[in-house]
Amino acid sequence: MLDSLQLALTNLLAPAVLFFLLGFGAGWLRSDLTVPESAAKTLALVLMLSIGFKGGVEASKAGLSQDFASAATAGVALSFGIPVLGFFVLRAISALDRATAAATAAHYGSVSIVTFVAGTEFLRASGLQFGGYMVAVVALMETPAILSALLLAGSGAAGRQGLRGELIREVALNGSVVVLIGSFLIGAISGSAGMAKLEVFVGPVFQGVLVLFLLDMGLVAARRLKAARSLTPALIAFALVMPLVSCGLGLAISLALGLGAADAAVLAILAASASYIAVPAAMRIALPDADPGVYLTLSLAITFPFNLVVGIPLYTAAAQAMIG
Amino acid sequence: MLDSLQLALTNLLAPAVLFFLLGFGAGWLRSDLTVPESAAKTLALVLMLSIGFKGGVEASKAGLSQDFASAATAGVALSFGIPVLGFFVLRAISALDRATAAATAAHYGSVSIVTFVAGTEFLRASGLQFGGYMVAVVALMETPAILSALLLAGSGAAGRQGLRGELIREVALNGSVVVLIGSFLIGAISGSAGMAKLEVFVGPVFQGVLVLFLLDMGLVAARRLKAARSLTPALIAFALVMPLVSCGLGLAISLALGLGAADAAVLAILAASASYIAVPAAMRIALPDADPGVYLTLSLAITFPFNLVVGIPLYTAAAQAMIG
Amino acid sequence: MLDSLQLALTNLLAPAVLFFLLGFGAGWLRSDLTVPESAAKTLALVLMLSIGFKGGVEASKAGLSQDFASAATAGVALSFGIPVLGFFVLRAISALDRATAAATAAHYGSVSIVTFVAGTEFLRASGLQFGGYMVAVVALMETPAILSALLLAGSGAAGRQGLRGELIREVALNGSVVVLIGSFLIGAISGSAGMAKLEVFVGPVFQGVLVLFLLDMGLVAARRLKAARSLTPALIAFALVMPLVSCGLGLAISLALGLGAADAAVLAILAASASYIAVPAAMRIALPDADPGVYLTLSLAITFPFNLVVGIPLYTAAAQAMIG
Amino acid sequence: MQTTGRKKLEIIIEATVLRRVEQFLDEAGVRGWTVLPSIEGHGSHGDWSSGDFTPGQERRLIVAVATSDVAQRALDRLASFFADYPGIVFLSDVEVLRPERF
Amino acid sequence: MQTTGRKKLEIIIEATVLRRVEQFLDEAGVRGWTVLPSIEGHGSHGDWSSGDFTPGQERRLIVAVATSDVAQRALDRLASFFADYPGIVFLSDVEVLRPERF
Amino acid sequence: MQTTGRKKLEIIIEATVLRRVEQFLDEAGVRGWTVLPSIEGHGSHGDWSSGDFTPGQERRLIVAVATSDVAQRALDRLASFFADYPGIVFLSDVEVLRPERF
Ligand SMILES: Nc1ncnc2c1ncn2[C@@H]1O[C@H](COP(=O)(O)O)[C@@H](O)[C@H]1O
Ligand SMILES: Nc1ncnc2c1ncn2[C@@H]1O[C@H](COP(=O)(O)O)[C@@H](O)[C@H]1O
Ligand SMILES: Nc1ncnc2c1ncn2[C@@H]1O[C@H](COP(=O)(O)O)[C@@H](O)[C@H]1O
Ligand code: NA
Ligand code: NA
Ligand code: NA
Repeated sequence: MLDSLQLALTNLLAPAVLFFLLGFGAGWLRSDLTVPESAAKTLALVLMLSIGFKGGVEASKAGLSQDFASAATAGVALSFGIPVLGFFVLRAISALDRATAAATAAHYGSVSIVTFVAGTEFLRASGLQFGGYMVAVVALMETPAILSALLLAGSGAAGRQGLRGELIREVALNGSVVVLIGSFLIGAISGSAGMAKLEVFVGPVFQGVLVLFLLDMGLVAARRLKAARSLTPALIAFALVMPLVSCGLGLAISLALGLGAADAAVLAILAASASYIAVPAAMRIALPDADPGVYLTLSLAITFPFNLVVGIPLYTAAAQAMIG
Repeated sequence: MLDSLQLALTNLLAPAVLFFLLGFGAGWLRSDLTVPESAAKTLALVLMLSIGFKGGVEASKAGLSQDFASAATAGVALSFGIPVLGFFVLRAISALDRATAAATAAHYGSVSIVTFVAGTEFLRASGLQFGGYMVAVVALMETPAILSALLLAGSGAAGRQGLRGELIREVALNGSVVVLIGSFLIGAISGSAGMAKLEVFVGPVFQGVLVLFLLDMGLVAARRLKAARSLTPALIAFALVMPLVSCGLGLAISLALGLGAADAAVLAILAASASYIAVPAAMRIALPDADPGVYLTLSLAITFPFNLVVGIPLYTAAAQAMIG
Repeated sequence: MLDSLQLALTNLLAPAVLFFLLGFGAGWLRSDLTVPESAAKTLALVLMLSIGFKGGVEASKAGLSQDFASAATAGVALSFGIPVLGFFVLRAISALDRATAAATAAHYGSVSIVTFVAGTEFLRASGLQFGGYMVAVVALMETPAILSALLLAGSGAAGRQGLRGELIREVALNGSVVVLIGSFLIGAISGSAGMAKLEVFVGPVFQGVLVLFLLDMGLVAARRLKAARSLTPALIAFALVMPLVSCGLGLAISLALGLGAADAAVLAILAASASYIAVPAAMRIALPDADPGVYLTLSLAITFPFNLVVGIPLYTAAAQAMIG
Repeated sequence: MQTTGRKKLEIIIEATVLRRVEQFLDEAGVRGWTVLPSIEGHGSHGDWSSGDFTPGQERRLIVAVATSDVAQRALDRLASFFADYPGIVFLSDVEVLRPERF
Repeated sequence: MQTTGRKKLEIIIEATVLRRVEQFLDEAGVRGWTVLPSIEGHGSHGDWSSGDFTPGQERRLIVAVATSDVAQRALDRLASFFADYPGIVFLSDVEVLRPERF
Repeated sequence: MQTTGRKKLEIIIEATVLRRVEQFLDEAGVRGWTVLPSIEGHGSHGDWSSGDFTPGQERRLIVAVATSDVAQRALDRLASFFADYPGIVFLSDVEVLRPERF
């Protein structure tokens, strides 16, 4: 327990977390600090390319394993299942319309890549060794939640307006999924020869990219929180409690499928994380009536900071307590 | 021969080539993946700055040599000559108007810097040592082809409209030439003291920049190919066969001037490569009637992928067979 | 003396200075070379983040010291005082209106971060060891000059139009100050554990970012100088002599407060440098009537190149002569 | 210089549905258009900014000059699209050179 | 499709005072607007470019469609603002669908 | 607020010839203009996108408000330029404050 607290403090003092807090503070005080939009998009691309590639190289070293199959099954099940739970909870505790509730629930079923990155940094600092294939699990968990949400909402707009093609592209071919899976495969194919070339880029350079991106996330999260108009106490509670519930589900399924503590911790972190790039983009097409003021604020401005600062060490400690 | 095939396979499995293919696939399937425009321009700048600087440092170590003079002569001759050949071939095999044929031919006389970079990576992987001055040859080969094209087309628009200044700037002072030559000189002046500072940037960081840029080139090439409206079988054949002819000319002249196998391979790769940044920009001013739908599609969407995937190992093998 | 000349030459041959000159030459000859706007902003952010972070880590190692307090006092006094001197000189030697004279003077009281970076690179190359806390002094010197200028000009526009909030944000919370101080604190908090992660980013990658940024500064400075319409010989003389006077003031106060030669050299460089990011932004709000054609041209297109090429070695030599 | 009256359509929509709206313009017979970026906006659904992380929510401004008939046809198609998707459109009079191009 | 007349306000101001001008629009009753970036400009105070290092000097173009009354009210407020701060504004006639939204 | 009628010129041209067109405007007596970026476009010569690697092909939108006479003069000069270079121009009526500035 003392050890966990110690680690939680280490997490809090990591540059990445501190830069997020710097951005959040600057945004909250309405500093004119900004990260140019195209830089933020490029940084996000570099993050995804790097973790995909590193995961692929590691996976190619380890070979395919039963653990990968188990983790993938667990991840897909969580991504499908969490939105269903989230949807009914949201409808019960708030006055959100059907579309907004479904769209919000989809965010919580899908994953946040930066939360994953911060989580894996923390696990490494804690000396926990998870499988390289977990990157592939991240990619697999991005989209099932979107399908769940569409079933829950009974979407019609995209169909009526001939936007099926756009919708499929957003769901199956959205940029982050393509880069993540593509880089994973490239890492797996080019292996250590490829790694020799990209080592510095996906390693130490990546660390700098990460702090810049988190600085920007802090700015955007704070600005969004300040501009939020439709937040109610029930919705705030949802954004703080739902990750805990999802973490619990992630650990339970990990235990059932016999995953190790490190993989289980990653799965719990992924389950608890909420998307703020891929899912919102799909929702603008599939459920244009859903209110982005709700789902983006909850996912980006409440759940993300909570997971980054408090959640990651908590879920890891829980995984070690239950499985380790 | 077996060795060459082996190396060709190694080329195909290099991260840079794989990221190009990833981008190409994503673009072809109409994924919404994009590299922000300003990022792509910055990446291009970094690539040119890095290869210029590295070339300058190497050249300063080696000193001026007869080989540099020979390679420069050969490069300038190729850049002047190839467009003449290309022009008459295009007029014979297609219905392209004079301006479009001349503009297209100019692209094939000039060079592609990314093809050069990919080629030098391949040569290094193959253990072939070429001269640092070849970077200066790249810069020298950029513009003569444009002058040839202007003579062939009998351009008048820029003159009529008082755009001579703009044209001179595009031809002699265009960004890529200035950065390439400038960085080469800076590398030559600051030598190993300068290299001590920039080593990581122009080395391992450059590798990351290269894969990102190639990812974007894949996206743009695929989108351009899909949108192409004026492609005919004859034009496609031109884009695939002209590089082979240019490679042949490059090797012949290298043999005549007594260049070594590695320098000859670089020259062949440069001869075979087609410009897609500097030349199109000059053509928009000099020959505004020429159709960019033709010259950009051929150079960027057909010849560049062909050279990257198949051409580079082929030209290298040919250089070794003829000279090595 | 000979030694100083030697070092001055070394400064001139550093890649950073050479890339500035390359950009300046390209801009002067009206090459179409450009660094995308959003890239330039991102590069500036990375520079500030890196020097802030490095300074913080170094300061955390050294602990708080009397020297920091002295340097901070000297810096704040210079930032407040220099604009007063500058204002009366400008009013005496030129026909500038009150607002433009005050705004221009503010630029000379505040500091240029890139001049600071180039200066510290030069000091390191010269083997002079200054305190990590000097980064905090940079941040402290950014804004007092703005307050002086407001008192001198008797600004009213921002008050009349309800822009007090914007003005406070520009003065106290402007992006560069926030990133600089924030990164300094993060460096101080995360110490060597944080440095282990960001070492490559704030070290060798930073060097590449610096040359790119200086290339862009050269382009912008040359273009601004060419477009300048309101330059008079008296104003040009001001932009060249004022830095020398400020350097003298910086050294005098350093001597009085007992600072070491290296810290005094940094203070002299800061005193001599003129802002071109933070102060102009504040002046657009506080003194909208002041002519940016005057203050930006003097600070960016004359004083900055002068300091970069000639000033830095000169001020360092003076510091060593007076204090060393 | 002789100028002729035409209509300018300006359409503000989310980036996500740009392709679809371009298709409408094409179907309505609009022969050319230019797409401009935008930075932020305010409306009945609150504020948005291009600095947010949601790619699709960014707005694009399409400018298209066309004959009155073609503009009217495009408008008809857009009106029903805007029943499902957010977006605004406005029309104004412009004069052009070489009217046969529009 | 039935269209109704409205006014389009176009305002070119420095990025620095964007928030303030948006506040005027809000106070005048304007219900929506879109902000576009610009790259460079020329005027009585010389040239500016977004490539310069001065963040605040960059211009923004605000496009706002509103009723004639609301536009007039916004104009009044802007006129006095422009006594202190540089900026230009112009007004034109547009036709819109669903006029109740503006 | 009293407004006065002026003309708004909107010119869409390739980035490459921007300087030249600005020179025409200057020669015609236009006293100010603002240049906006654009992202992509469609026309009789196919599609273009700012994501392509060809710097010069990107389009710029120049917005210039001027008196009717000055606008007419600019139009004359542009018409002959557009014989050689691609580009479109359209003119519309706007009302401005402080008419002496335009
Ligand atoms: N009256 C208007 N004038 C200009 N742009 C508008 C207007 N109304 C809405 N918009 C744009 O359309 C977006 C969505 O509008 P809304 O659906 O009303 O929130 C806004 O954020 C603006 O970018
Ligand atoms: N007549 C005009 N038409 C369009 N934009 C203008 C006009 N006059 C000024 N501007 C814009 O407003 C900025 C400042 O104008 P000025 O205060 O006259 O220098 C210029 O740099 C342009 O971006
Ligand atoms: N009617 C139009 N309305 C708006 N922009 C146009 C129009 N026609 C052409 N353009 C723009 O001008 C570019 C070149 O047109 P074109 O020469 O017809 O291919 C197009 O790609 C568009 O960006
Ligand atoms: Na989740
Ligand atoms: Na070639
Ligand atoms: Na100073």
